[in-house]
Amino acid sequence: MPSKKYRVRITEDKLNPSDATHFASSERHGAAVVFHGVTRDHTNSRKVILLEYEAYVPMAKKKLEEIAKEMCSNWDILVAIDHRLGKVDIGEESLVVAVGSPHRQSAFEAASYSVDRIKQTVPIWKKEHFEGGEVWIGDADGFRPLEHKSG
Amino acid sequence: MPSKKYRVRITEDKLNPSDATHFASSERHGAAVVFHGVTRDHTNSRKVILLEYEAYVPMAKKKLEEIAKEMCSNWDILVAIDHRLGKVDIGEESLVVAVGSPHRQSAFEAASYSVDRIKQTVPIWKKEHFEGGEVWIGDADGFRPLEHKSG
Amino acid sequence: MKEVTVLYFASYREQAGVMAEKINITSDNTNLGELIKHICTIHPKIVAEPDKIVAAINEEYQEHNHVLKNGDTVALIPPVSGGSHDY
Amino acid sequence: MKEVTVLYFASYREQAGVMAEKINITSDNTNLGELIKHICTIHPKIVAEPDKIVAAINEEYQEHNHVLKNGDTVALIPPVSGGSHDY
Repeated sequence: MPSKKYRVRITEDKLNPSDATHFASSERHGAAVVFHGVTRDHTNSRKVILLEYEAYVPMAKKKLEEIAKEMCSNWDILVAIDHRLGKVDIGEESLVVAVGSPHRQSAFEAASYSVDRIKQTVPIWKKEHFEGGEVWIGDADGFRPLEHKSG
Repeated sequence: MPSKKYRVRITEDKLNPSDATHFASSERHGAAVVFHGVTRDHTNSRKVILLEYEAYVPMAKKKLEEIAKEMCSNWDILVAIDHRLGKVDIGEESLVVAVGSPHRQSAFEAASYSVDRIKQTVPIWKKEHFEGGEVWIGDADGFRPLEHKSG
Repeated sequence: MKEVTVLYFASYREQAGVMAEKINITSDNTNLGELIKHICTIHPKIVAEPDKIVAAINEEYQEHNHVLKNGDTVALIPPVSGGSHDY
Repeated sequence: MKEVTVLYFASYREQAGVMAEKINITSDNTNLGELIKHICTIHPKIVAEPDKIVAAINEEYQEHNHVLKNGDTVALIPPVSGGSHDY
């Protein structure tokens, strides 16, 4: 048993899904579910050249930790969340979430939940560079920072 | 775009989740969900030393291909399913399913569905070696080979 | 007369003490269920009710009323592994 | 008199043309909403309705009626990325 049930990283380096999976694994566990969020080559019909991620780093880290902690209190799991910043080429991961659990159902549920929550509250932004321009991508509908606010 | 949307492997070698993820990835995709089924160190309170998998190989391969094909017709995804045979040490993968998709919801749904179906129909058996004995593990309730039978 | 090949896996293989064997069928309309009952008589150590044994013919699951043909490969399929036990 | 630090990110940073600045608050009971309106006056290029701008104080999201204290760090938070666009 690791001493801490979750691990959160924000980094400019290429993400390493195996490392995240390893953190979330345990000899008690029969299942691990790993989510990879990957840079796509298009948004609707626009061809994307690369993406660039910016974060309010200390707050983003705090929010990711809150999400990981919440997951560990709702399910009997281990969690690793890695988010990449800076330029991310097409086909590379910007987000990796690894969830290990004794049973698969909680691993699937927790992993899916984490991605929803990350999109709702974590201050990380994405700039799309496409042919002929660039634009900040935000999802005003998905952004719900105050909904689950505690205190 | 790969020419085939799914790939199925049954092997005595250690599984390689990165390779499965790579197969299921595409520049069109924003999401990949990878399921790892891992050998646990216990069943209920019994300490497990190792597991041994046996298959009716040609039929297991056929059934895995049917499942992968069904997944690709239900969702816009790429699928890689790898199942290991023979002795599998604690903490090693016996099953890896990688699903790549433009959006995460279908990746989560399809991956979760595949594991249920594999347990219902694919002729692969597991022998648990524990301290003082060994036993074949079957799940009579989960085994539903004829339920979705076509034709 | 027909001949079928019967395959045994996992617990059935160990209980029958054989991996594969040929079995002759004398009646024209013998179905899978009847063959399974016959097998359980030959191999009394197989721990399962004949009615509940699942089998595949030529790599496809079939109901017990399925009639056998000459040259069929019949596989007795114990409940598959995993289930709620592992993940 | 109070002084707060204001941080700008992503689109707001580019529109304001500044990453961080100090802003003085003269009234005792100035709340977050009033500060945001003031910021939008100083930086008219910020493309958002002041009422709808989300902000964090000391790394925690707060409602617009939250009263500011001396030394607070206020971050203007554009809608976060991803959403349905990417995965």
